[in-house]
Amino acid sequence: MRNECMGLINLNKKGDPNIDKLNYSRPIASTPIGGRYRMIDFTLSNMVNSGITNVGIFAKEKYRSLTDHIESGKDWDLSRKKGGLSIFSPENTESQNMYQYRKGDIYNILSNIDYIKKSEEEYILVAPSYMICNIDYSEALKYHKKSNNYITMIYKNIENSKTDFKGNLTLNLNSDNKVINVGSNISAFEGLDIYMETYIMKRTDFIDVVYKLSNNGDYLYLEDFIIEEVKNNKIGAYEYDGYLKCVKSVQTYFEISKDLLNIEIAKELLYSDRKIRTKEKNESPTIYTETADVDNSFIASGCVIEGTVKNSIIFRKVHIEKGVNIDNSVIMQNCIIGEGAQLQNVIFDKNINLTKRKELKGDENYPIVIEKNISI
Amino acid sequence: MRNECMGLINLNKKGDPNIDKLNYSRPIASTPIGGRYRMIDFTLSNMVNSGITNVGIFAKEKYRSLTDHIESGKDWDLSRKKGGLSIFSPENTESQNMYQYRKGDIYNILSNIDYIKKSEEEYILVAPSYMICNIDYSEALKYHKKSNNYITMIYKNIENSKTDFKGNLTLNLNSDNKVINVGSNISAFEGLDIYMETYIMKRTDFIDVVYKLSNNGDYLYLEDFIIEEVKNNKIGAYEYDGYLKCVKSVQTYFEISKDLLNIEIAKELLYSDRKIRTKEKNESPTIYTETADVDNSFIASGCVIEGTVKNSIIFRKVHIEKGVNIDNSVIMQNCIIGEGAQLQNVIFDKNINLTKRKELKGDENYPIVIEKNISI
Amino acid sequence: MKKEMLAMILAGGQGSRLGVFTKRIAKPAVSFGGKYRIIDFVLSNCSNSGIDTVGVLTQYRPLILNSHIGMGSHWDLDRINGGVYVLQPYMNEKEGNWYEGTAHAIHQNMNFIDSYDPEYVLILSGDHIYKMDYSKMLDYHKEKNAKATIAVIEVPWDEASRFGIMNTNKDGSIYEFEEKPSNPKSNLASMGVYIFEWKMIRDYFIKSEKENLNYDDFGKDLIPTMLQDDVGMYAYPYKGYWRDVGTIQSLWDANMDLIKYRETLDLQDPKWKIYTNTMAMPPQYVGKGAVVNNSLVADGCMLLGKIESSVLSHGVFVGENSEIKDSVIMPNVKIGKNVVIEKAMIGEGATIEDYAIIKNNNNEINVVSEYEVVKSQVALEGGLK
Amino acid sequence: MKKEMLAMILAGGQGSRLGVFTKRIAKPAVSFGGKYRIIDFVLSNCSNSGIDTVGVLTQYRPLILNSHIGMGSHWDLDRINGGVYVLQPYMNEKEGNWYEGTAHAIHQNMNFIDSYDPEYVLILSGDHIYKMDYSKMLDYHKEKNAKATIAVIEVPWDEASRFGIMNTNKDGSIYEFEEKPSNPKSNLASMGVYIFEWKMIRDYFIKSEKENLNYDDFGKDLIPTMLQDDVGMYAYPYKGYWRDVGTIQSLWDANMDLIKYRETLDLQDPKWKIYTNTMAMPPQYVGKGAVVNNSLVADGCMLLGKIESSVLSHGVFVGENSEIKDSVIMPNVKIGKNVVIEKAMIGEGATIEDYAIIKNNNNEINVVSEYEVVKSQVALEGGLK
Repeated sequence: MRNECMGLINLNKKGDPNIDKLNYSRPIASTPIGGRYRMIDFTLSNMVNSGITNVGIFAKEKYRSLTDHIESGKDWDLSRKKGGLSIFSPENTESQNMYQYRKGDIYNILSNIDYIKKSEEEYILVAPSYMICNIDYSEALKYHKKSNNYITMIYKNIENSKTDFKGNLTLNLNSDNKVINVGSNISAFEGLDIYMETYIMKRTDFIDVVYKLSNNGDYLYLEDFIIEEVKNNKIGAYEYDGYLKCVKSVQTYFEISKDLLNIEIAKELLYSDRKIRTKEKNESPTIYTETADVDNSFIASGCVIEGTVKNSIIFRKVHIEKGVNIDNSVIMQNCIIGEGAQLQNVIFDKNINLTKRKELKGDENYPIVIEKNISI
Repeated sequence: MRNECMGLINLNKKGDPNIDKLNYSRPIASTPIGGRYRMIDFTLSNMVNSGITNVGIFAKEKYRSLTDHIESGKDWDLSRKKGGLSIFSPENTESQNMYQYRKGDIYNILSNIDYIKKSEEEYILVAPSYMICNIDYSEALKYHKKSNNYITMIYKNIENSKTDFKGNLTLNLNSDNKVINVGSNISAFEGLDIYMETYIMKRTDFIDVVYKLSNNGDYLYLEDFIIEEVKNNKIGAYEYDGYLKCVKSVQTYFEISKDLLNIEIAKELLYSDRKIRTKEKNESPTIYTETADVDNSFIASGCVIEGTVKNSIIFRKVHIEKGVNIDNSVIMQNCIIGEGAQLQNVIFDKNINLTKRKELKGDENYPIVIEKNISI
Repeated sequence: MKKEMLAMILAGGQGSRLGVFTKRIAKPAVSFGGKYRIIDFVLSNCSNSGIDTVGVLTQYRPLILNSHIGMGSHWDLDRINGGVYVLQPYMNEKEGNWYEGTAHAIHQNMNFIDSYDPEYVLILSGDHIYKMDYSKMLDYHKEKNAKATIAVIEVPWDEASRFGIMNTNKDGSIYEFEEKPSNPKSNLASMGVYIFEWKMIRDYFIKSEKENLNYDDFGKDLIPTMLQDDVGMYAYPYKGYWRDVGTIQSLWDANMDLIKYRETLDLQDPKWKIYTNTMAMPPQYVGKGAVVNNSLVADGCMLLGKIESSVLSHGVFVGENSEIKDSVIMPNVKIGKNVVIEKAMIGEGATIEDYAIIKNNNNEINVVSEYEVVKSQVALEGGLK
Repeated sequence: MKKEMLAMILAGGQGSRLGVFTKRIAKPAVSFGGKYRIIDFVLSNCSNSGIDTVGVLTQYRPLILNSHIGMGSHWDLDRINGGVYVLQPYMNEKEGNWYEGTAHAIHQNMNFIDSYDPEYVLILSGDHIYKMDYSKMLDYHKEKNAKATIAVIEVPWDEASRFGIMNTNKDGSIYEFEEKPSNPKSNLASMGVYIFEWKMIRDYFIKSEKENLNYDDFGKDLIPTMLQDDVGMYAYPYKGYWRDVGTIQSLWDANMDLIKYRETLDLQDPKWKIYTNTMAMPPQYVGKGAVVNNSLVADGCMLLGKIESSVLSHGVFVGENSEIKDSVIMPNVKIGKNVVIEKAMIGEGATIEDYAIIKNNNNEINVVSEYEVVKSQVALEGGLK
């Protein structure tokens, strides 16, 4: 009944991913996705749905949108007396000046190590915010406990790895599912085992690693350490076989938006019993007028739909006026799409006011991204 | 019934006050005071008790302790759907890079001006965190509305101004209580009108001022503008006549700690119907053993008192062992004072572990301050 | 902790005229408008009017109402001094008393009200759909120096005989109250919204108790008595949308009203939000070949069929080739393929199997109970059950 | 939403043996230990044991209990799925039923329990002071493959005849239950803490309803029946501090126990915190010339007199030259100057005027009601009122 694993969402990773204009003023973790979510909702909900009730988010910068989104953690049932949700950042720490010359997640974690030390869970699960899936980590934890691994890395076998997950880390496994080495997907082979940048280890081991690394200065990032540590044969791997998308570019963002319109993927990701939770906003239901014509689209609440929407994702409180044609696009919160506008292959960030009869058209593989808060 | 004034607590003021070691890792606003409070609790509670339900805190740096303390604002009844509590800081803003070369509160406020713009209250009250008092701002607001002042500054007439409020701003008033000029208390005269750095104006006027000043670059700090604006004869003053202490040095901190032991001052500040609220911690009641000997002291909950305590303030969860003698001191949260220790005129920050039979003695006017988290 | 005015919401009734929809839950907890429950409207009105202390009086199957309201945080009513309290009947040292009527329910909770020492008490019904700023009504009450103020709305003259009608003097004071008069002298109908001076009504309760007067109902007992005593009772004229949703027909009507974009009750007005206890649901998905027109659709719906002039609540699934028209589909209803539904209200969690047909030819409203399973090909004929 | 085990706390009784302290409030809501209410102990035990769904059954003056518990956030029990619910009697379509006994109260809330589809139900009393990890009891229950497990505690043999005594076999199974036996065969007393398989007890309720068996009480009806039916009932031995505080004497005793620093119940143990709905109060002030020894003092007290071996709750004022000894002072009591109080319990909000003397010579506990005013120089003699 009581919990044995804490969660750590690491937003301070090496090689910060970036979705173009969408990440000018927000980290990838709080990028809106899927009509009403932010990216981090997936990892956060996966943790909660796996019975984790103590989650630390280690942020990097521009995290105002993140704290606004998460608030007390209540919408994820993480507003607790014991455990619950904590957000840490390099700036927002008591010892901010102490390690200011050191970049890397290790020093961010070190600055807030007390939080991890005073937690009581036996294990810690570390995950990023941009690996979008609906996973039951408790199965991975069971596997970890049974296997006696020092660290268990979670991966997925990808059939089309020549085209998908380009540049991601791959695991080289032996027949025991021990990790022999870690490589990169250079798009040369199919069927690779893609590392989900998610791992489980003992909390006390984790603390030891952070201390050791920051003292020795061998690595700045935890992941670098793990990749080296593989050689000692103590690291195993757990296979996940559900839907997975690594969202860290405009292309992958656009791809997952299309994937969601596949009803089977939507059911697995969003309509599952393992609910993806997000900040509740209390919008009214969406109104479809007489002239509305919607096909194969996700529509969030609070919208007014008077025009035509196909193969698109429409966020909360969007007004689509008469005569509008939207195809293959993503329109975020609070946009107003003026009468007669024609949109294809575009991604609109929040609060865009598109005046009447405008036309914007991107390519299927290179959608146009429009930054938030502007009028066109 | 609905609210007409919002509150702004400005922690980003010119000439940052500093209480020595107590402010190494926290701003003055979150300095522990009075056994269970933080400095900012006074301004915050005064606002709430005056019917203000929309409060913005404009922080500067090292504000981790502040966000930890305030959380969602629930303990001040400020966890609301509409209004409630918001914390802003130069780092924690979406447009953090935009005004990075400009210091001063104006740019911090400008970066978050949307918050003030979308508020609906007619007036705004701006106050600092270090003017400790229990004041009903709604009386000042009534006065402001009646007087038709452009700005109403709040002040207190100080009898012993040669010794108290050294260096504070003073108001030069005419018989109409209009402000003719602003000066400084150079400790040469008694009976000065000390400016409480608290003022009221229309919210829309405030926004105009912030826009104008940041565009012109005339001033970096709002207070500088007001001091100049006085010349235009549109600024009036409201007199407060309760207890007041401007806490911005070790001496004034020590003075207010002694003041609190004056039962009349304690009643006015802490035992009033206008309650000072703080973060609730759910400690057990305090245990006084057979050997306890306490006189003229404030003791918070969760303590164990086995020794002698005179003229002192003891924060939560302090353990005072047998044979200890504490006189004229402030001992903050979680300290352990080992058997037989002798303490006089000291200020202990949090989590100090004093081993057995130690002796520390400061002067009545120059108390010894010991920084937190150490073992002696 | 002194309060100027607190609100007491009468949410007690079973609402038997709502038939199958109130088997498990009290009337004010019935689903409405896609994502709301009926009581959300008065609760939101209270919150938007600046009232921070609310008692909700109920005694019929309160579990869902209780968990819906919780601590009131969804309505911004989770307050350190004040907040929202569900008040059920309880036992004192001698006995337990069920609520015998609207006034009796308030009377039983005198201790609760006294603990806030209010000047005024606002009495509300939990089953009306409207937006109203009660603080303006209080201003009116004070301006008139009234002891009692009753909100009234003009109804069409030919419908006036279905309402409680207030006959007023030119200054707004009420000289007569007629319950469903056959020859109405005015068309000002009582909305069941009262402001009373607490001290006055408290005295009536004490008198009632002492002298066994059984002032149990506001409309039947207390208001006529006050009129007789000439306490100073005024009518506060309200203009705007207002509906009593106490019957199947009126509940259906009010749902249909919402479809008319911004013509009746604007649910999207940011200045007067209707709050509710939101369910965490994914966005709605409108599938390939689906058609949605003239409808209100809540989160979590997955629509593969044809929807016209209907209200679809959260978590509704509509299968391929199904056609839904002029209907209210309550939360979490599962509708299979090739189903036909016309002019119906389908209760929470019902299942309509493939090829089922729910329609009739006499223009009555078809009703399916909560959690009912309607089998394939089974047509429910005959309207109201 | 499936739950492995939920807890139902019986908090219904008036607790008439607590006399003046339960005039306004139910027994579990009575002030205890300086800042707590009695029910805080079981609620904290639930929270600390990882139980996240709790029903609190009550029907006697529930207002204070209700507002004390709120949404349970103080006990970390405000949860999206689950949480704490105060369950009062309600009306169904046919009738309203007051709770007729412990088992009947659970029976009336079958729908609530069913909605969580639990494997096990933990039944608790709201008026016991102890710390217990119920998850360990559940482990024991599973290990024994039991259908019912009853927590027992060893009591002194000479007191055993005052308790419900469980006679067990070597494997812990119970073969006999004797209520207050004159010749006890064992000293294992029931703590009133039961784990049942929900399916089994549910079947008993349905049978009771169908066959009019009136299984209304656990101790009198259901447990003897289960023993007869040989369902598989085990005793779970508990060691540690445990007190029933159902009488004035036991309430005073348990308060006095707390004074003994870390000898009985450690209220400061960070691993098993006792949570409560904390009042916002200033720190306690011990004035010039005041003396405080051997006592437990809560926030907001202002002490100018002499306090010895007493429990002082939040917001208590003690004037100069007053002497308080061996007493329990409940919240917000105002004690004037030159007062003498010995071996007393003073109810919430009472006022003791200057020069009043509250003591007696026959070593009985003096009692002052909530909000009572004790006048100057008036000695209350004779103990229990």
